[in-house]
Amino acid sequence: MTTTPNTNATPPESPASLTKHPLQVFDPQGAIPPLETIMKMHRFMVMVRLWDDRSLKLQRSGRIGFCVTSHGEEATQLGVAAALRDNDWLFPAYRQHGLAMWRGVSLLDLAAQLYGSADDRCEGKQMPCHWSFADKYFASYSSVIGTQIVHATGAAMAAQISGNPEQLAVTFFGDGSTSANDFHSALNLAGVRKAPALFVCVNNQWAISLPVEKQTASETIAIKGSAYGMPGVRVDGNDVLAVYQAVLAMADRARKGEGPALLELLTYRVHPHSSSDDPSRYRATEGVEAWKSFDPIQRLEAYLKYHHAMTDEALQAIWEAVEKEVYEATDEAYKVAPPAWETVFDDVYSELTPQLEEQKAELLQHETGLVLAHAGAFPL
Amino acid sequence: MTTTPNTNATPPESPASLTKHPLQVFDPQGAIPPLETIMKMHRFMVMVRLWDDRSLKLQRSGRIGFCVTSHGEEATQLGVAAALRDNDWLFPAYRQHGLAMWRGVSLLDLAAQLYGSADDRCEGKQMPCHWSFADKYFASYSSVIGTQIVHATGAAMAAQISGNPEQLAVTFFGDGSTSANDFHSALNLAGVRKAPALFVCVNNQWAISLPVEKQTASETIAIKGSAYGMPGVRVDGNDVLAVYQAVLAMADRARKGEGPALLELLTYRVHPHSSSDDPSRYRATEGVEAWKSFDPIQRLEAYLKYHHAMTDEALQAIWEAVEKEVYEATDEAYKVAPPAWETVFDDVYSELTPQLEEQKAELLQHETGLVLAHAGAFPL
Amino acid sequence: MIKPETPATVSFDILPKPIGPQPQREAVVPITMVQAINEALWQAMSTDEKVVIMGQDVGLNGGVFRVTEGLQQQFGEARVIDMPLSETAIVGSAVGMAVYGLKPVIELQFADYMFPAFDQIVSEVAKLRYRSGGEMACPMVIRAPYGGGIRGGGYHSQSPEAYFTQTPGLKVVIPSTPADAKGLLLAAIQGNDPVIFLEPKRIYRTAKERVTTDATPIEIGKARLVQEGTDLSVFCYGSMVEICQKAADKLKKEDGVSVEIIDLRTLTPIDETSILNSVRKTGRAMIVYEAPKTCGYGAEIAAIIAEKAIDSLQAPVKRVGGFDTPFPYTLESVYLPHPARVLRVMRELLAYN
Amino acid sequence: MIKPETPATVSFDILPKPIGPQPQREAVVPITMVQAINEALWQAMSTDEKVVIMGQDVGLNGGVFRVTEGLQQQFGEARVIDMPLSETAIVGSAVGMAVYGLKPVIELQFADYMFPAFDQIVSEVAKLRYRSGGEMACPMVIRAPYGGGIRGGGYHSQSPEAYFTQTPGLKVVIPSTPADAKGLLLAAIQGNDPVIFLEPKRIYRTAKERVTTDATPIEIGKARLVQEGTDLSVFCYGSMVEICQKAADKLKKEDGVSVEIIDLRTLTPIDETSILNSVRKTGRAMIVYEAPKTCGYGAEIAAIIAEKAIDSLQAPVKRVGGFDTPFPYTLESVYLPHPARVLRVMRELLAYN
Ligand SMILES: Cc1ncc(C[n+]2csc(CCOP(=O)(O)OP(=O)(O)O)c2C)c(N)n1
Ligand SMILES: Cc1ncc(C[n+]2csc(CCOP(=O)(O)OP(=O)(O)O)c2C)c(N)n1
Ligand SMILES: [Mg+2]
Ligand SMILES: [Mg+2]
Repeated sequence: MTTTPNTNATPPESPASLTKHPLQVFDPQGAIPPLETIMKMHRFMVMVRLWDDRSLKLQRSGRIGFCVTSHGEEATQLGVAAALRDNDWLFPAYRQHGLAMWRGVSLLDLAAQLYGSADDRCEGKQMPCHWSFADKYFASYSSVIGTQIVHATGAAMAAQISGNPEQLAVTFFGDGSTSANDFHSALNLAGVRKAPALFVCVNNQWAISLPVEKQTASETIAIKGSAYGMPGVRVDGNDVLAVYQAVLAMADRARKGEGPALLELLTYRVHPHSSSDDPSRYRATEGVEAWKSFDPIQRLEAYLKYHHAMTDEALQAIWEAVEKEVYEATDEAYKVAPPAWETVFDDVYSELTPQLEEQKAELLQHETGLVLAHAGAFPL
Repeated sequence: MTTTPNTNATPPESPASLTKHPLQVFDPQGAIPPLETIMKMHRFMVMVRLWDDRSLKLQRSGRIGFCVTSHGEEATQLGVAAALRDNDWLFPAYRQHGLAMWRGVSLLDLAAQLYGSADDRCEGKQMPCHWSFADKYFASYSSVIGTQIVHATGAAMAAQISGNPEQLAVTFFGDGSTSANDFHSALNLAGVRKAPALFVCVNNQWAISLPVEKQTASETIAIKGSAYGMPGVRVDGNDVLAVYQAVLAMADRARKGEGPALLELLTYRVHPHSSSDDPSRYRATEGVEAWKSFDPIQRLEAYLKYHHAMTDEALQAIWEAVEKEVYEATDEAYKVAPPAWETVFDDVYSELTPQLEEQKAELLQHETGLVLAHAGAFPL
Repeated sequence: MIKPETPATVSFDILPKPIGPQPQREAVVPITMVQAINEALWQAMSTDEKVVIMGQDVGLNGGVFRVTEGLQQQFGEARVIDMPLSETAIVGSAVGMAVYGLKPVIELQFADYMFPAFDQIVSEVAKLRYRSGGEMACPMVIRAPYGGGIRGGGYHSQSPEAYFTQTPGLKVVIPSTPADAKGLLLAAIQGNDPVIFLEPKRIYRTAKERVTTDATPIEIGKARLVQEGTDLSVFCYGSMVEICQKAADKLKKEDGVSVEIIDLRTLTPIDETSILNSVRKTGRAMIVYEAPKTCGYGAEIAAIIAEKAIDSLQAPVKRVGGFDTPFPYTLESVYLPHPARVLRVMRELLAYN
Repeated sequence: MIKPETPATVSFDILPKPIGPQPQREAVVPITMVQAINEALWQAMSTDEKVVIMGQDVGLNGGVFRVTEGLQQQFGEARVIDMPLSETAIVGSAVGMAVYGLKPVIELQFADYMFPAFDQIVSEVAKLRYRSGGEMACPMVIRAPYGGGIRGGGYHSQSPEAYFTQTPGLKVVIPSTPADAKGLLLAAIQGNDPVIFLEPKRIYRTAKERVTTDATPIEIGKARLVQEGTDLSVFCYGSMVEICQKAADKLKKEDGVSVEIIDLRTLTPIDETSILNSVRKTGRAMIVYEAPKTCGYGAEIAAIIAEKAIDSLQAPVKRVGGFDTPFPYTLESVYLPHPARVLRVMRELLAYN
């Protein structure tokens, strides 16, 4: 209670002390996926990394108001993505764009969302990084921590009810989100119904400024599964093949009707929480540096090189090609204008109500000539 | 998923199968409390039983609109009551009047609340059995399942902050309530803060018509403690000395600053959920009969007789004396008129707002002559 | 912008099918609101196998008010689901079900217990379509018995409609008769938007009327003219309709005055046309509702009149609501608008010059 | 009825004490609303050791808007508590703390995140005093930044005041200047009732003014006259005050018309007297707020005027609100009432005959 303000200077769990035996599969004897898949994972991990770097630059230069990045958490996205089927429903939070990329969402679509332009598939209704792509079974995330978790339970129950119990619903959330009401509701209900759902907790050890040990006193996140009658699996979240393995195993189980699982992917939030955050206020840099040396892309590349699957030059070429793609898409999408004013009334309901008709008519009649303030950064 | 409607005909856990080793202390070698305390527990368990019988009769005869009873769950109340200190805060639900009795709340006060009369310390603002007695550290329960659990965490944190870490906050809730948002929030926060709180789950195996195994898939309720970094203790809730022991142990721990605990008191809801419920719609009578033979009062009386602490006649005398008390109080309190109309405006705020002043003046000016509909039973 | 087609996600092979035909009844025999709602649910489930019922005690127990009686026996546990004690779980999982393609019809045990699900309702159900630019949506119906008059005290009697009418993305419907309950519920289930469907439990079984046996929906967005009148317009809904009728009857008898009563019935969208036409005709308006007066739904009706029909007004717009207090137990009949109070205010309005 | 005395439950031996004196500043140097609120918190904590601050990231991080900057360093972790990510836990535990005798001052990170705590706020905080017949109470302050104008999209921009103004048992306060923010917050913390204290984040740092250095509370329940006028009354609050001032300035300059602007400031209890006096003087009234128009707080003001000042009205009562949509991202400046829209409606009202 009366600890001094600086107790959290050391990161709660440094890479050297991954003691609670998380699953790891960087062993060529293991049933790892084909090299082709691993290469694809790698490419998309690089894409996420470069996308995030680019987003931050766009934010710093004022082209977009806000972004969230996932530096260091790429394996938690692509390891899961690769282990799922294409029609498994995803209920992500805001650091899971890697799954959209894997599923084939174009970088132009992603970029349009960052700008909230007329091409944005959310019609400029949501802030950057809150994308959704229904055709890719990539559901919409509000911003309200945790709500998506229980949506996943519902989708999984729906699959069961509709005679498709092999179709999973997979949701993502952070360590902080495990404190939310909806985490509890979701896992409890899924446990009772044996719903084909996977609950993926990306434990990056921080919720903005709160370290995970002030978030919950439970020994691990994984152990929380027992409260809901489901297995809890703790995985090295910077080991993309471990993530892949663990998801595959739990997915298999769920598809067979054996019920849901909780996966804890242990990683670290290397970047600030978002473009608005300043971590120097609340954490020391040691932890960050330690985890940087535990980088999931570097580890995967070391593996690929060790097994002579890739050379430094080939890797370099991938980074360059992807970077070009990212820049082209974000530059191209920037040219698109914002949505027309009257679209502000669309999609409240399936049709306009009389009240909305009236408000729309008033806007169109009186206010087309106005020049309104634009852009400006989200200050936090 | 496609089970037939009658799977819950057999009770989920019959007394014969109390297999998960709950704590039991009907053993004279154990550190049970002094005989005097046991006798007091017994007397109040009898009082709860007879109070409940009387309430049901008052409800059936139309004197009160509603009641909830705790037949068979008396040990969960008095076992806890006896193990606590008088200034430990209680945050009960609606089946814990035994604790109020133990703390010295008069039967007249309890009866006034049933009638919602002018003497009711809640001023007729709450439905029957939703009492509160701030002077006895017996907090007010709304009706909304689970909300009180997190209040207890707050009170325990307040004790800590205020330099009274030995003063506990003890909350009660049912098996059904463990699904509520507030259960999760409360235990998680208490775990993080090592707050001196005890979370007492009275697992009577039903939440209205829902049996506990459809409420949660967790193996026990006690195991849920691990999700919050606190011990979970499973106790035979019909064994008043076991309850006493377990609470004492966990209270001791909490007072020493070692943190909160979850206690699961396994019992059975012998009566209908409330005076409005008809269990024949959803459960067979076998379970009820089985648990009746496992009655906590009978078990305590058998113990007292076996150890020659009491005779049949002495026990008989207690039942008769208590019954007289109960009848006298409920008859006496019935004579009191309802609260004055204008009290409807009291205690919204610490003072009347201008809006309430106006509404009160209007009522007093215009409507004193009206004869309004009265009483009638709460239909569920 | 041309959007990618969302694939018909999957096949729907929903089990089990109904086990028997719907029970027959005589169309001429009046039925209660509970029966009418039960019938609407039965018919909706029979004609659309994607309709799923979820709630606490809705299965064998048939709901604490018996509204879902018999449905689980008929349609099976997969489609009539007894849920754990978490309104967040109920509403939140329904969002996922609706996204998947099912049509959830939720029963929350009391409207007072909508609050633990409030975030899911207001942040998710109401806004999913908007925030996804229309790519996703979660049409569903959230049913809950609301209002006082049954001695349920502060947590079994509240009228929370205004919390939802101020939330864009939700429709809010409150029937006041068995026939309306059936027709509006059918429309709500068939519609493409989320509907908060509040049922005045006080009149669940008190009033009976004839209700068509077939499944004809009643359009959402239209008020119902309860009785025509020329001297005063009264706007109300739910169990207050009957209270207003009683007051109007007395006024007719004793003062010979003709009151127009309009049951607003669908609170969102608002049927402004009916409201304004009536006020323009009578020149006097009052609104009766049982929620706390201040910032209740009646304020919106008064505001619309003040904004758009001020010239027609010959008197102030009056609201009769519950008091600005939590809902009391013993004194609930003092708290609730009763015919005498409504009558008094009617007379005040008519006397105004 | 004579009630038993509730014993002063326990001794309060709160640790740690402040570690240093409050930082001094020059009274003449204007400060921002963020600074003013920070100072109010600092002073409240210094004078009453039962005041405790709770919220997400309020400790070392000083809150995401830096409103609690420096407080944990000053008053310690026991009194400035970083809470887990559950608004239910924050508000619910504050109820227990208040029952125990402490005075919690909560920061919820955005008003949009009051919804996960909605049940605790509406069912518990608002009603504990009532339902216990006054034996218990939970005075506390729930602070939250609200409103748009910072490009925060649908879940960092909402204006939820009307959800709370219709909930008896709560007071609702919205300051529009640094000085008001300080004085009203001090009053809220000193008071005996729960207060929802919504802070217009859009003007957190944009406007500065001189604020007294001493801890003088401003009475809750009184509106503030922003500028006197004779031709039209404008009622507003929060960041809309400035918008209305801009429109009124232009109207003065271009049309020579004199507008009275009243900052409602405390939404519950309502200062009816100020509202009605102004309308009786000017004969024309409008309300400006950024929440969705329908069923927003402006409806109540319009209803009060329609109920009590109808004879003085020379024109309809107009509301300028946000649209009846969720809060958009890209088009937020189309959505929000802006001076030009306010000006147009002012002119419409003045032209009305
Ligand atoms: C209900 C709610 N409360 C607060 C916030 C503000 N907030 C946004 S992100 C965040 C931390 C989330 O932490 P975690 O779940 O661990 O995810 P991470 O950001 O680490 O990926 C908070 C508190 C919110 N969005 N929703
Ligand atoms: C939030 C909420 N939802 C639903 C209800 C209706 N309800 C009252 S008691 C109850 C069951 C409670 O079960 P449990 O927690 O096991 O307590 P028990 O009645 O068995 O003592 C329900 C669903 C309620 N009061 N509050
Ligand atoms: Mg995190
Ligand atoms: Mg129970």
